[in-house]
Amino acid sequence: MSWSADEMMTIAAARALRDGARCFVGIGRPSTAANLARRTHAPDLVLIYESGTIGAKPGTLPLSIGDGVLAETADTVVSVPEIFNYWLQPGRIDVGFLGAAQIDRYGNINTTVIGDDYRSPRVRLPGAGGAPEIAASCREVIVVVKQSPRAFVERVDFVTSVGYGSGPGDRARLGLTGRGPALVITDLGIMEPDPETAELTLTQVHPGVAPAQATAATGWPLAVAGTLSTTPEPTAAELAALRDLNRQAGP
Amino acid sequence: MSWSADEMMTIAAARALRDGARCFVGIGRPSTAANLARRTHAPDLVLIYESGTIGAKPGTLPLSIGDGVLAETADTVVSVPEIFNYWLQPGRIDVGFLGAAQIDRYGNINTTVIGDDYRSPRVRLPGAGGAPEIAASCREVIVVVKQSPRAFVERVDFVTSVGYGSGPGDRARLGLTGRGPALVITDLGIMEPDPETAELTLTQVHPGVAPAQATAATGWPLAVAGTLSTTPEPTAAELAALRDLNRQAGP
Amino acid sequence: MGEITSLRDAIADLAFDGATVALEGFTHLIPVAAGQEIIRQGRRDLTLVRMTPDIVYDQMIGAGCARKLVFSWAGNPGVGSLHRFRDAVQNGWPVPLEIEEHSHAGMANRYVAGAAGLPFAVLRGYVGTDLVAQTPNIKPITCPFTGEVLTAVPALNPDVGIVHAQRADRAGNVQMWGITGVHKEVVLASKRSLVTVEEIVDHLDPRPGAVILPHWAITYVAEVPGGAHPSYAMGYSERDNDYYQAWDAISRDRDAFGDWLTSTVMREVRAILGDQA
Amino acid sequence: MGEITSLRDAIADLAFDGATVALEGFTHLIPVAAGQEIIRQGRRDLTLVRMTPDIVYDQMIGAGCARKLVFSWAGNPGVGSLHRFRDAVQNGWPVPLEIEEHSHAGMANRYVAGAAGLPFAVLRGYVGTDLVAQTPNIKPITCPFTGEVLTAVPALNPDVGIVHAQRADRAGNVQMWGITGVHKEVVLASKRSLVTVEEIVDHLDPRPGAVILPHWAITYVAEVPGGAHPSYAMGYSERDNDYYQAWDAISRDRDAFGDWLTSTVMREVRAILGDQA
Repeated sequence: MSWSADEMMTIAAARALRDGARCFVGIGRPSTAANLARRTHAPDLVLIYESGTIGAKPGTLPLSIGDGVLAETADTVVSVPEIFNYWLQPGRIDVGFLGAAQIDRYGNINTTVIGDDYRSPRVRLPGAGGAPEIAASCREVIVVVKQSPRAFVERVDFVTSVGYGSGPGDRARLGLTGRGPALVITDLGIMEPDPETAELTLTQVHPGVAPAQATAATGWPLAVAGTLSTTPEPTAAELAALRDLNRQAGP
Repeated sequence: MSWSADEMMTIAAARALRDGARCFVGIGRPSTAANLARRTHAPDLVLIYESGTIGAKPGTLPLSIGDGVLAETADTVVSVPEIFNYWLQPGRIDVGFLGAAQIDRYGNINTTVIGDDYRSPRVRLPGAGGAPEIAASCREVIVVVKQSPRAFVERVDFVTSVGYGSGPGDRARLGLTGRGPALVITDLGIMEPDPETAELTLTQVHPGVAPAQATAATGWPLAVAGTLSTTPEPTAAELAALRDLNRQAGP
Repeated sequence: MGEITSLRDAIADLAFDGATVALEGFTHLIPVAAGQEIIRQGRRDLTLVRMTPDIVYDQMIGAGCARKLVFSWAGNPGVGSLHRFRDAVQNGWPVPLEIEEHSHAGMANRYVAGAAGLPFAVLRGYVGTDLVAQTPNIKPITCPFTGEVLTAVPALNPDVGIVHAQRADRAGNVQMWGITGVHKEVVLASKRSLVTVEEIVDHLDPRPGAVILPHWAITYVAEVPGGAHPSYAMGYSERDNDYYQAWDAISRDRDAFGDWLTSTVMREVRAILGDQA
Repeated sequence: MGEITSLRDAIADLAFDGATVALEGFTHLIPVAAGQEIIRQGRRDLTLVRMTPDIVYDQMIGAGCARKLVFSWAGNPGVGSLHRFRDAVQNGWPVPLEIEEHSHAGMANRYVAGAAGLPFAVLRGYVGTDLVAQTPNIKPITCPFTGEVLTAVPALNPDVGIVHAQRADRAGNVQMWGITGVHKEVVLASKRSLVTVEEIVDHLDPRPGAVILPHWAITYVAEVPGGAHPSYAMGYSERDNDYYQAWDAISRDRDAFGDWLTSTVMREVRAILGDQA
């Protein structure tokens, strides 16, 4: 069975979620990956959306974070203030699952503006949403984003959500309770923060991807781990489940 | 039809509630009076209990602020934090209906300790409950308490809930948003704060009560209004409704 | 208090030029019809407040109603950008749009403080982000017990708060269920409020997950079936995902948007005026 | 996480001498059986936290479990005083009882802060009262936007939080309805928690007004039918008003209380030990 780089990325992201974990899910690819995980190895994954649905078990892929199917299948639906204050903020969520328009060497995320001038941006993006507090308070964060030099930049134009700030110790200094980005999963491979420098480092490539492809698609001199592993190929079951999910969601 | 001083007090308190008002009800006599009002002239009185029941319409008199009949008949039941934060605190409640162990010349209320030494009290009372914030935030407060020199004192031993503090201007200085005690209804008559001095002043006596009885039952030199009115006698309907309520509630 | 009236009369009484107006609804129960009525009545210089400005705010911004936007996520969910919003921010068209930007947690807590009668809320949020430098409405606050420094945001108390809900009874008590977002908070935080509902019924039978707003906490209730479209009202309608997709093309182009405005939102005015003639 | 176990095992694992323990329930769903199990297990030096200490705390205080009480209203609702509480405060019997006293609004907000992972909460409260002088846990705080001075109280994060509820499913998800007070807050604010339930069922069918706590937010669930008696569990039992009345006489007298303790709460120990022999 053949597969696309996009499929590999989503499957790798799904695999990163252990069964039973509480996962705060952003819409788009993170939601697809989390729902894929629920349909494959992690049936007891707890999906939490910022709309207030806790333990949603959607039969079809939601198109928004507030689709009816999330409320109908949730263990409980709480208010938006409650989901942030009682559930996210105190560190009850294991994994925050985020996308990004830009991400930098230290895992900081930008979803606000492209360009140097906030007041007169080159591109105005949607903004923060729940991401700053997801990045701050989840026990760990997984970022899923397609790799390109435009997206992977030396320094983000705007820090919407803090990764490791400007390096080791910054999260503690800022009082951020969660560990920060543990994995950055792309269509080419997986990066992890170096335990010493906190710098995102290529630790895994997807099947058929050369490390040089990943470094070429990164806007800073990407460090590559000494022992670089290769992502196991998607299984037939994973691909079938993913394609089934996407088919239901329509074009 | 004859009636007791106790019945007159409760009926006078019930009459003080205008139909449609939102009333934050303490248990005991305030609750009896509020329920009586609902059954007589104020069918649309909105009863709010600190247990979180909004718009309770109990068929029988509740014995506690958390009786099942309050939840079953309420328009909605909210959490205890919500009842205080979203409903009481912002000034949405018209009338706070309170009892007291001691009340003083300026309408300050004590339900905490009798005696000079908080750490070693002569009598330990139940404490504050919801009263301090009811007294602070309701648009106005009505106090219902049996008159005696032990209860009506020059200065309360402990300020559990603020009336007019030590006189005019104190509420504004403290930043209390509600107007404070508008009426103190006893078994002998009704006191109101003097518009100039904020001192509780006898403005009304119940039928058959001489002003001297009220002054004798007060622990400070009670001011008596120039034009003293007399409470209209309880109607047969009021007495029947009150006795019916009390009969249901048992001995 | 909970007075039942028409959408037109409610908006005419509540919304005024220069008002701070919050239309809320987290994907679900968005009061779109009320927003379009504000466009029809030609309100200007509004400060629009909303956690997730999406199509209805794109329409209001494109129609020139807004002077300022206070928000935390501005996009067409699942589709992409809001083009009228971008055109206003990047090019000042049709009028310049000032923005004040927050996170969801910050906005939600600002409504909580507003509903609770407090001047500010405290949260663990914004720390280390570049949002802090862009608005004076994010400040540090120190815990008086532990000395820990947290973040404060000021209360939101809009002049007008508007939401959509499933049902009201004839007294104006409102019942809503499913994802209710910040519905309760925005109604309670606002000086005056409007709830548009799918239907007005004799009796609100209890439902699992339902939130009730008593009539005396609401200024107006208006029956507007389908008033959340293209958003949805659980139990009454489905989200119109095609509309969200189609909006992308309409809103990309100023002329296409203008045609849409004339042929849909404003046509209803002519129909109404025709009725009166 | 939501592990289903016996009341005895749960208390043995959770409660330890010197712990800060909160049993909550606002008239409704009070975990009385759990409190009596703490008495049976002979825990000492507890800091007991509860908005409305009533019969169950009177029993625990009389049995000598408590070193300190943090509360906002201590009475026998509708009846009168708590005599064991008064005896402890006024006479130090059977052991001295330190008190820290708040208002309901303050206590509720302390749990809210605890549940929200914040070190303090802000409210309009206590101002002008003599409560302020009696505890260092009430302090002024200034709004960084308006300069207004409000009141701060520190978060409550008990070592153990215990509530009673109607039902749980076999995964340990808990469902409760009626007056739920600060149930959610105390479970979320506490380091570890126990929910006693009327019954464990296969499936929690949705109910109007129900609050759900997911199993992963709870440490233990124990099936204890009637575990709220003399309080009640809506849909399962009625409040035993006679018990509240009768408690007045039992608790007035140290010997009568001692007899009651031996003949009821402690007899159950002997029964349990008998079972094991």
